[in-house]
Amino acid sequence: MKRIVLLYLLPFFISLSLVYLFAFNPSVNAYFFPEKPVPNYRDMPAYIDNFNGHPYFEENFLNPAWKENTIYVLGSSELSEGGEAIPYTFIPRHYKNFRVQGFGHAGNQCFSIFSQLLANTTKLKGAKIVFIISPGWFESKPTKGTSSAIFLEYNSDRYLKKILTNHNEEDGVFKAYAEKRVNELYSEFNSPNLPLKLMSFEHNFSKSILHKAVFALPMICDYQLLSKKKKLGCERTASPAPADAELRRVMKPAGTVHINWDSLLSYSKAETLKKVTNNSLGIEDSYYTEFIGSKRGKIEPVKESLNTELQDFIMLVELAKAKQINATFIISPLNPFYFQNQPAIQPTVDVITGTISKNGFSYLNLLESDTAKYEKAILHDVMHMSDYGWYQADRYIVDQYKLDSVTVDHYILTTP
Amino acid sequence: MLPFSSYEFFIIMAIFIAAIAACKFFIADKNYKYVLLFFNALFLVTVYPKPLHFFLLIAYSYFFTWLISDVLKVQKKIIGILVLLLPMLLVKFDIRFDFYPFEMNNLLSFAGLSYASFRIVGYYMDKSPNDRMTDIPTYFNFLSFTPTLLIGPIDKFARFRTSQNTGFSSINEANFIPGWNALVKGIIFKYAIAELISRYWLNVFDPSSREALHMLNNMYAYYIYLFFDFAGYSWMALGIGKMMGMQVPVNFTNPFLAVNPQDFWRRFHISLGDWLKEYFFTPLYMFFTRKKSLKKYPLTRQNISLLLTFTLMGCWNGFKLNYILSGFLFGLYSAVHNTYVAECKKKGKDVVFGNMNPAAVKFISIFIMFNLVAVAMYIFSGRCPLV
Amino acid sequence: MKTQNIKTFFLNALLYGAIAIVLYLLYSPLNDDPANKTSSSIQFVYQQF
Amino acid sequence: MYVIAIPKIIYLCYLCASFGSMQTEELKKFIQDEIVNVAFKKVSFEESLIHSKLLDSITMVDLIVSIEEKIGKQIPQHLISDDNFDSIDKIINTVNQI
Repeated sequence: MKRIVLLYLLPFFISLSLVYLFAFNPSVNAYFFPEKPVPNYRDMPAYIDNFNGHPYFEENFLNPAWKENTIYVLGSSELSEGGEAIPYTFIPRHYKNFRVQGFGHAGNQCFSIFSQLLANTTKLKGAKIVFIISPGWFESKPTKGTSSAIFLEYNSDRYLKKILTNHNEEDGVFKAYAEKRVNELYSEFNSPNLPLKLMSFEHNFSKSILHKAVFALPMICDYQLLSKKKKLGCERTASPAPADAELRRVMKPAGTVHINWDSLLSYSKAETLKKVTNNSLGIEDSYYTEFIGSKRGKIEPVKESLNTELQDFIMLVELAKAKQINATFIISPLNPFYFQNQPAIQPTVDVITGTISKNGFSYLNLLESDTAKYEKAILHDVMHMSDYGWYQADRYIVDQYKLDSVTVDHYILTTP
Repeated sequence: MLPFSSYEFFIIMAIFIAAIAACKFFIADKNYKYVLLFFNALFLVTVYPKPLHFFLLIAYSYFFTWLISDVLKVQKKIIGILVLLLPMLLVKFDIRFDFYPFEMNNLLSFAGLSYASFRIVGYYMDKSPNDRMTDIPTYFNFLSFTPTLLIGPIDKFARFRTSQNTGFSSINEANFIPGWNALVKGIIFKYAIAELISRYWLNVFDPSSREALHMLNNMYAYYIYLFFDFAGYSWMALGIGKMMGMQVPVNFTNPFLAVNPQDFWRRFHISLGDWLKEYFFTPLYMFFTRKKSLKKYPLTRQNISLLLTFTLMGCWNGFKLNYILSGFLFGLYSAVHNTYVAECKKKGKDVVFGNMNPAAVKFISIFIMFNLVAVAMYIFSGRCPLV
Repeated sequence: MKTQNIKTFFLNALLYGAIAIVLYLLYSPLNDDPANKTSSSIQFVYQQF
Repeated sequence: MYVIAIPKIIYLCYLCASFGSMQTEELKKFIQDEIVNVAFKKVSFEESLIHSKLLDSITMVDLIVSIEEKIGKQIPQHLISDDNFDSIDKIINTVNQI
């Protein structure tokens, strides 16, 4: 026993404490890992796919200085399509002093969005946020919820640390939910960062006295490291933009013409239908020949209790309500000619719309499962909106945030 | 949290080891298995993902082993094996049911399933119809012993039980120091050497590149990386096991020095080699040897058995071309070597090397074997652009 | 026996110190090697081997 | 089918009976000779066969099958292990357990 302690454990602790001193010494660290300059504020592009590739936008996301004249559109794959009609292009070009920030790409599902918002709770009150809800999230495999890889793209350790150190009591239920979900994804993470570990441990810690006994020591160590980490300067990031930065970016409309929505819609509908000639499904020719042909899709509905994505969505709506977000929801369509059993998704969509209404938010439901009522021009493929679809969304956003009395630039519109 | 996935695991293990060692002073020697049971179950419940799955697998395998061997007394072992492997086969074949749109994988697969299945089959094969079922705590410990839970080594039941019987008395200085040293060795292998290889050699070359130099680098880097990573795990498991009072079998002894395929499987992932030999190769070869019609072709039946055994090993990794092909390749190596040995015996001399200096023969053998294994591992890795 | 023990002590201290420094250099949060970053999807090569 | 089996059973009973009276020494000698056949070495009754790597898995099976043919009975799977067949004495013990 004496031998073990003296010859093995003692050298171990000596080396451990030496390295401890060593690793938390700024000059040693500066020698091995020279500091890299932190990029300063850059203009926020109208569309950002994720934070992983653009960490300097993190601090500007929901920047309070821009609250009044910025609308955030959060969603998944449809936002990366671009085009004239997409809100983050259309609205700033036509509405004075208003910009729209598109954010998200394929796979940015409810839990990812939930966690991004939860990391910024102090900035949420009154923020104008449009959630583009894709019905595809709520059927088949995506019902498992945001994948671990996508989650990491949007939730850096800085964001997660904000969630972890948010001790506000009214956010407790949301924090606990985030911890539970992180714990479910936990075994998929390679070399998880400290906040991820601690979120998972916090969830386990709360389960029972046995869990407490097992997790207490690791958690003490990790919290210790977390506080040291800040001193090491591992969390350097860009500071938020100055308050007037955004105004420089807004396009000033040249003329003042009132948008005639009805003619714009009928025009874009006709334009979209011109591109559909080789099929009766209402899918654009090139997409049809490349991906569809004789193939047909099948909706695979999942029971509500097993549908993790639906639970995530409900929590997202509740967070929006609790934090008084000026939120609205747009449910994007699916093509019922392609998804031949599309009515199967209806019960799930009813839960979605029910949740939205129950929490006092408004929504635009573009999903139509009845092939007789479905407008073939609304999508350009099987689940992504065409210009016609987007104009409907634009009109809804404009109405919702009462932008309709503003002047408009004429140069892109060629209404008949 | 999975075993060995982050440093917190070692903190938890340190707590467990200290607690088990402390129990030695309060609890009778014969009750060691209950202490071990408590800590294994505690780890599963608190730390492991999907503990319920693991408990159900243990219950399933215990029940069916009892049913098949004690109640129904099924003579054909293969039926029992198929029943016991059912959960794993469902996962490996990725079977879907219509009522649930996910693959079965999502419901059934959980970390440690493959290794648990190895142990379940091992217990079933070793159990004679006259033996009564072992007590549940020992069976539970055998399947869920924390250090070997995820990545082996694959212990044998008899060895595990013997070791468990002397559990508390094995917690002493004479076991702790080798255990500690094994743990340190494992940490160096896995977290320092394997990580260095992975960062500065393995990941430097694009795996999809078809340039010969890149492929060679990928091939050797992967083999050496795999050895250090995997051997690191095995040494850490052995070390932690020893400190807890359990003897965990050694899994790696210098595979780079292997002179022939047989020697290789006695050095590389020894417990898997033994498992395959005992529960697959021997019964299969026995089956062929007992067949009167095959009496005249000893070499053929040996080689077919070898090929089938290693192809099965490939299938076990998953029904993918790269796994099956690498398994087949290992089978081929063994069959060729077996034929060579048989020829040597028949002719009474070394048919390839003749009367060459034994040291030179050994050196050449090691060189050839190292490269052959590297090729097979390269295919196994799925990083080979040609497969 | 005594000198043997002292030798073991210093050898161990040296070895553990060296390991700890290597581990610090490899896994320090300041080391921004891609392998040191949190990533997703775990490979169960060993489970399958 | 059962009719065909009857002579077989009678034959087996005969073999069992003859095995009972067969000298253990005879079997030992037989195994010793078999080992010379498969491994080209004459071993004593206590010498290690498997742990000493004299026999590998192939030669071990060859030996087991020839013992089975000699005694006319199959050795069940659960008895086949390295420890049970490590020396001629141990093999005799194992065979007696059937």
